[in-house]
Amino acid sequence: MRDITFTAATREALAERMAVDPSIFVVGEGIGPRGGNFGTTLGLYEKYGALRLCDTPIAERGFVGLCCGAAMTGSRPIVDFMFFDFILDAMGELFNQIAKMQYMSSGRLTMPILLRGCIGIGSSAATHHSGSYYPIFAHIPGFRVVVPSNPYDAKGLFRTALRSDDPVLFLEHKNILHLKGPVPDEDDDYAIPFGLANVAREGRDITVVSLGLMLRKTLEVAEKLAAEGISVEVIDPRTIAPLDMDTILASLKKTGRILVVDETFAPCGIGAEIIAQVNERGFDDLDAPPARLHGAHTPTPYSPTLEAAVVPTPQSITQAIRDVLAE
Amino acid sequence: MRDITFTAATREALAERMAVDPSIFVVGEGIGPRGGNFGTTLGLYEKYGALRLCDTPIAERGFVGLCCGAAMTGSRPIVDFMFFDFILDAMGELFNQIAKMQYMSSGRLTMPILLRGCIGIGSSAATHHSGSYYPIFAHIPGFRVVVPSNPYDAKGLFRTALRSDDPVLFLEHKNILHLKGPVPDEDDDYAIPFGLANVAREGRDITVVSLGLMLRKTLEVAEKLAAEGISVEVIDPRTIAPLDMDTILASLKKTGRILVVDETFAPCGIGAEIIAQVNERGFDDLDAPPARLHGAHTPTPYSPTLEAAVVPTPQSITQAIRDVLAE
Amino acid sequence: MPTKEQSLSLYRTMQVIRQTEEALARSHQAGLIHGACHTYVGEEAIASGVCAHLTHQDAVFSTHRGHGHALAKGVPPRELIAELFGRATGCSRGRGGSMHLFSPEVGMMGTSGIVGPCILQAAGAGFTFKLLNQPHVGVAFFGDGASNNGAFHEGLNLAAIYQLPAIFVCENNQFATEIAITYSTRNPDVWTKAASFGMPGVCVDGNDAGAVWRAAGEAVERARAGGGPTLIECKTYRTRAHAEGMRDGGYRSMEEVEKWKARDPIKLYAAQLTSQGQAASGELDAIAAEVKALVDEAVEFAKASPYPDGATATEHIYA
Amino acid sequence: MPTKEQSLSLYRTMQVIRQTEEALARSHQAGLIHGACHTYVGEEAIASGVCAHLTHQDAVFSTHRGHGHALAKGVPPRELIAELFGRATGCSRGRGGSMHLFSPEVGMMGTSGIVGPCILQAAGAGFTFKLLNQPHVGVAFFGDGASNNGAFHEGLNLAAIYQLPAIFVCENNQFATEIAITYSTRNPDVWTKAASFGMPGVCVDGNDAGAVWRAAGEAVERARAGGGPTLIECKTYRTRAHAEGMRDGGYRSMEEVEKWKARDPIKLYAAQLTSQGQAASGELDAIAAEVKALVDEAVEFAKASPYPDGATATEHIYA
Ligand SMILES: Cc1ncc(C[n+]2csc(CCOP(=O)(O)OP(=O)(O)O)c2C)c(N)n1
Ligand SMILES: Cc1ncc(C[n+]2csc(CCOP(=O)(O)OP(=O)(O)O)c2C)c(N)n1
Ligand SMILES: [Mg+2]
Ligand SMILES: [Mg+2]
Repeated sequence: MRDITFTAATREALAERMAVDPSIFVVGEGIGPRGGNFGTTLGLYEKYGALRLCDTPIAERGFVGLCCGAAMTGSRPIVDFMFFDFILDAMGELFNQIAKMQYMSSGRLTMPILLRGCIGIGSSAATHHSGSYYPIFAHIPGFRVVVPSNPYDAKGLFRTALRSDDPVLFLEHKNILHLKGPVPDEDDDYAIPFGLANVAREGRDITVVSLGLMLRKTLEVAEKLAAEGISVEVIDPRTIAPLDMDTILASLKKTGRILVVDETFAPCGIGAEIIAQVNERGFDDLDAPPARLHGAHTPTPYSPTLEAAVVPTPQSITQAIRDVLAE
Repeated sequence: MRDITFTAATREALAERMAVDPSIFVVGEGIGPRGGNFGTTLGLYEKYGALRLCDTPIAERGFVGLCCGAAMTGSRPIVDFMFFDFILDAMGELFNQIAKMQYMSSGRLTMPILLRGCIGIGSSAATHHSGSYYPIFAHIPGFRVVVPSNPYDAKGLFRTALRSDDPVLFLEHKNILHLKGPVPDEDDDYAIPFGLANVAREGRDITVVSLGLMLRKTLEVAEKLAAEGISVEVIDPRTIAPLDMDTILASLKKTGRILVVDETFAPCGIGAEIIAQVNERGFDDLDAPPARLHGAHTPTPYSPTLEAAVVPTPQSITQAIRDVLAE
Repeated sequence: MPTKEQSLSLYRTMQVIRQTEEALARSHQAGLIHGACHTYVGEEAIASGVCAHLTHQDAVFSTHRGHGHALAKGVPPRELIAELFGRATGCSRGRGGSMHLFSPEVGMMGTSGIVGPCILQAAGAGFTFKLLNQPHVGVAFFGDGASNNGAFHEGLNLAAIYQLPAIFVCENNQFATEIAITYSTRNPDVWTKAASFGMPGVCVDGNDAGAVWRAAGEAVERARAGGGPTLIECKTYRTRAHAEGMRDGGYRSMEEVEKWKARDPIKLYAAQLTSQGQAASGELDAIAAEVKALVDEAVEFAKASPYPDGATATEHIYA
Repeated sequence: MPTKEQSLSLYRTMQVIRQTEEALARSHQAGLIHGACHTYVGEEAIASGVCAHLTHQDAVFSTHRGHGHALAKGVPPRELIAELFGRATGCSRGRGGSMHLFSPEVGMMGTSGIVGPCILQAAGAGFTFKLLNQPHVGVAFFGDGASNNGAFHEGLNLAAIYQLPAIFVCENNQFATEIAITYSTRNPDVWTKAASFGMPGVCVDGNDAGAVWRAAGEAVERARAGGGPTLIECKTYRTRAHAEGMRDGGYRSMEEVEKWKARDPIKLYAAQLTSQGQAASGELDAIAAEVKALVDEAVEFAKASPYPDGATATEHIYA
């Protein structure tokens, strides 16, 4: 075990895989000699050159569509969006092409394409550099959607993504990219399958489900509440498509109460989906109405005072937990 | 009252408004001399000419972005997508520009832009001409989302859309465009506000919420079940952003049971959202778990046998109602 | 210059496309086709002349008007017709219909109901072939209407800067549905736009099978040799309505249609072959007759084929 | 030729931009700017030369490097600086920061953190002006990097076919972050791409304020007269890092940077004015001093301004 950053963890997984799989290439703006705006490809250009670490013009739709054709013909493209917000110009290629190719070819084509980008609100990045959008990709059939919360999971899930024959969205919250955490030594080849939630903290009184940065905030809150004798079980789904409801429902069976905490928008969001499935499969286990706490339903403002007002905070998470317990 | 088609109803509202508001113009492929692939602008080119009935190249992103700039500077653009699927190439302009301009300008700009298109599964239109996507636009802040189920509502809601200073998505299911229904005479200037649901049928035993074509199927089913003495209340939200939960919750209070029937995908969909709000505001009124019936989570196949298998049918709707009643 | 064998094969391909399209048009009127049907009648020389240079390892990406490309690339008429009939024996197993034709086995990587993406995907195939040092090419067929789309700009630029083995074939039939190319751009010479990308652009008579064959041959050769992509504009015309069942009046004159019918690529090529003494008209008639039998059989095959089982509707969404 | 008054005003605008940018750079180092900060240093002649021809009714749309455009269009330095400081007195009330500058009152219709959309929006403004018979123009400022984006292709084509009163100003500073234009396209002469759209394209020295002023004047005049859009490529260079706090090595040589610093647009224009006897150096120094006082005051204003109230964070999403 060593402590390395989230980005270093995915970079290790990428480097290791590029060494054995010559069909992998990365496209993006500044992922070549520069090594990526966030250092996601640092040092790889020197090893693998300009074609496999392929800098692009500002043509997100173009290079996503290019990667679709590349994946259909036997290579394994990785699209590094830098900021995930930039994916929006490529939605047509994603929803109508990439997500549908396996189906329309009735399984005669695979679509091994990995799309990664920095998500999340923070650091006054403002409204064009703060998007997450993962509920949208969970809504559309054909994608695997990964939202890791720590370096260990990031490396294990990235390894799985690099072997997946489905399109994978790998989303990295800007405020955890540089955080360090324990990761096994390089020779340990662990991988984490998609659709397997992690019980990040065991507890008795309430189940809280959250992802990415919010998972970390929730753990802080759980720690504090423990001092008060409130026992919070914290579940990190790690992937929202597929979504491991079995683990969530097992936890609910134990606690009888559930809250979803998520930074993205509430309407037709991940909280709503989990609550709907709880109603379908765990209604009788509910001692209180299932609840959700989301970021405000608004574009993301720049100023620190405004930005702080649109995301769940330790205070609002604590309050939401107390509210569910009070029901 | 006359019986006119859904398309004729919106065309009347458009013609009437274009006559008094010179800042309205329509862009799209074939909406000029041709009068629109679905006849949405039939006869208007002759009246208002090439600039106000403005045929476009195949550049969805381009003309949506153009309309953004036009709306910011004092005109009132209408984008006629023909098939709504074609909107996907313009997502960047929609999510990052059109939806955010009022907010980012702190209310100093308005965004009076109406985006319309044909949605829905049917007639072997296959996967690139069957999309609906409205849950996605309900998820993102900044849009008004209208999904009418009949000519009367279509005209009344289109009139409201033509006066709205917010971006409006007006979605027209391909299988109801040509259906006729009663609409008041042209001199009747009724309008239907956004966010006001319609109780399409009163009932006692269960509340079923559905939209567009599914609303019509649900009404058929309700009629049949009435013969068995099962009394179904059918609610048509008409707009999903804003969503009139008060009417839905009032109905639930009466029936104690609720089912959402929707053609679009379940995960992070409109059913999940309504169920989540029912949990938040109507949990104690529930005599059974709230349920949802959606189209299959799959791209849309072409062959009639496959296509029929991926949408809710009178049979599956009936079964879903029986299941909720059996709880 | 094509050999006699190549010329006859080129002629035969055009016949296969024409006769299959006419069978589809009749089938549409007969109600056997459930969805849309965009025929390629009048443009046969292009798919035939280009695909004559391709192997099954070369990757073709096409658009809503893709029947001709699928057939020229090697999809049997029976699989195409069965697909439009919505049968399990169709090239896309009934999932696609006219606008979603998949046959990866022969390098027909798909047609798209959305205009534009095929340009990007062909560049992507070229990327794979360059990355893996394979001697193959990616080919995109698209219309004049697609040339005004951002995918044209981004796709050609990417192919050019990476010098990918890709061929971009613009079938300029003068209209996008009912919108004239002279309305949708002030520069209707699509081939000249290659200059924006530092890419060779050529223009050929899309109704002259031999001319298309030569231009495509040069482009494919250059691409295989590492010389990068080429834009080929083929000036042509569709002599049927945009789609079966649609009106064909109003936006273009019947005189214009007749003028182009007189330049029918199959008649033109037949005349060339016979006048150059490359083929006797009897040989050509024999080919037409052989193809007729093939297409007739294909229609029967499609009619007799089963519909897919609804229970399979959600298979193959994920690998 | 600009009058003396026009020349001095042009010079002053460049001074306002330069001194404001330098104040912002210092403020960034001092931690007063919460988000990104892309300065316009070295490119001042472009915004100044173009906006000199615009009224508050003309609509400007810009991109991530938009400080200069906002200032040249009439946004007071205090409102720009306060915006980057995240204060309620900023031109976007603290909601936008460096990449989201809105001041509709003066026709600054917004900058965008996303590269590309401004091109389309300027065409849209032109559409409104044509539709409503108003004598105004829409102007888009964007970088060389944006010229490879589909928005460039679709936006210029739309503006051309509708003959909209719009000006497309490409600020070709040779790099998109660290990617050289010579890498991202095989045809780095952006102005030549206007031919694809049948639109006039011109190329000017973006460091020569007088040259920009003349080219923009012609284009604006043509647009107002109903002559349609123009693409103006301004060859220039940013002499600071892509964004404050970023490295500036590796992708370009310091010699190159120094070479361009020697062609500083403000120094160049000062030399022109004095050599042509249009202004005495004393006059220019007086302008610089007046501007310094203005900018100093603006920084103090921004520092003293309140942060917006968090309770207002969800206002104005809908009309
Ligand atoms: C992105 C997109 N927009 C609109 C359409 C609707 N549409 C189908 S075919 C067509 C015209 C295509 O014209 P062109 O590219 O010239 O091909 P042609 O039909 O002439 O062969 C249009 C607009 C579409 N399929 N995709
Ligand atoms: C659609 C999109 N992709 C990527 C980015 C990230 N990005 C910000 S600035 C920039 C470079 C822009 O280069 P250019 O257009 O030449 O403008 P310059 O910075 O040189 O003034 C990039 C890639 C973005 N903002 N938008
Ligand atoms: Mg065409
Ligand atoms: Mg640049």
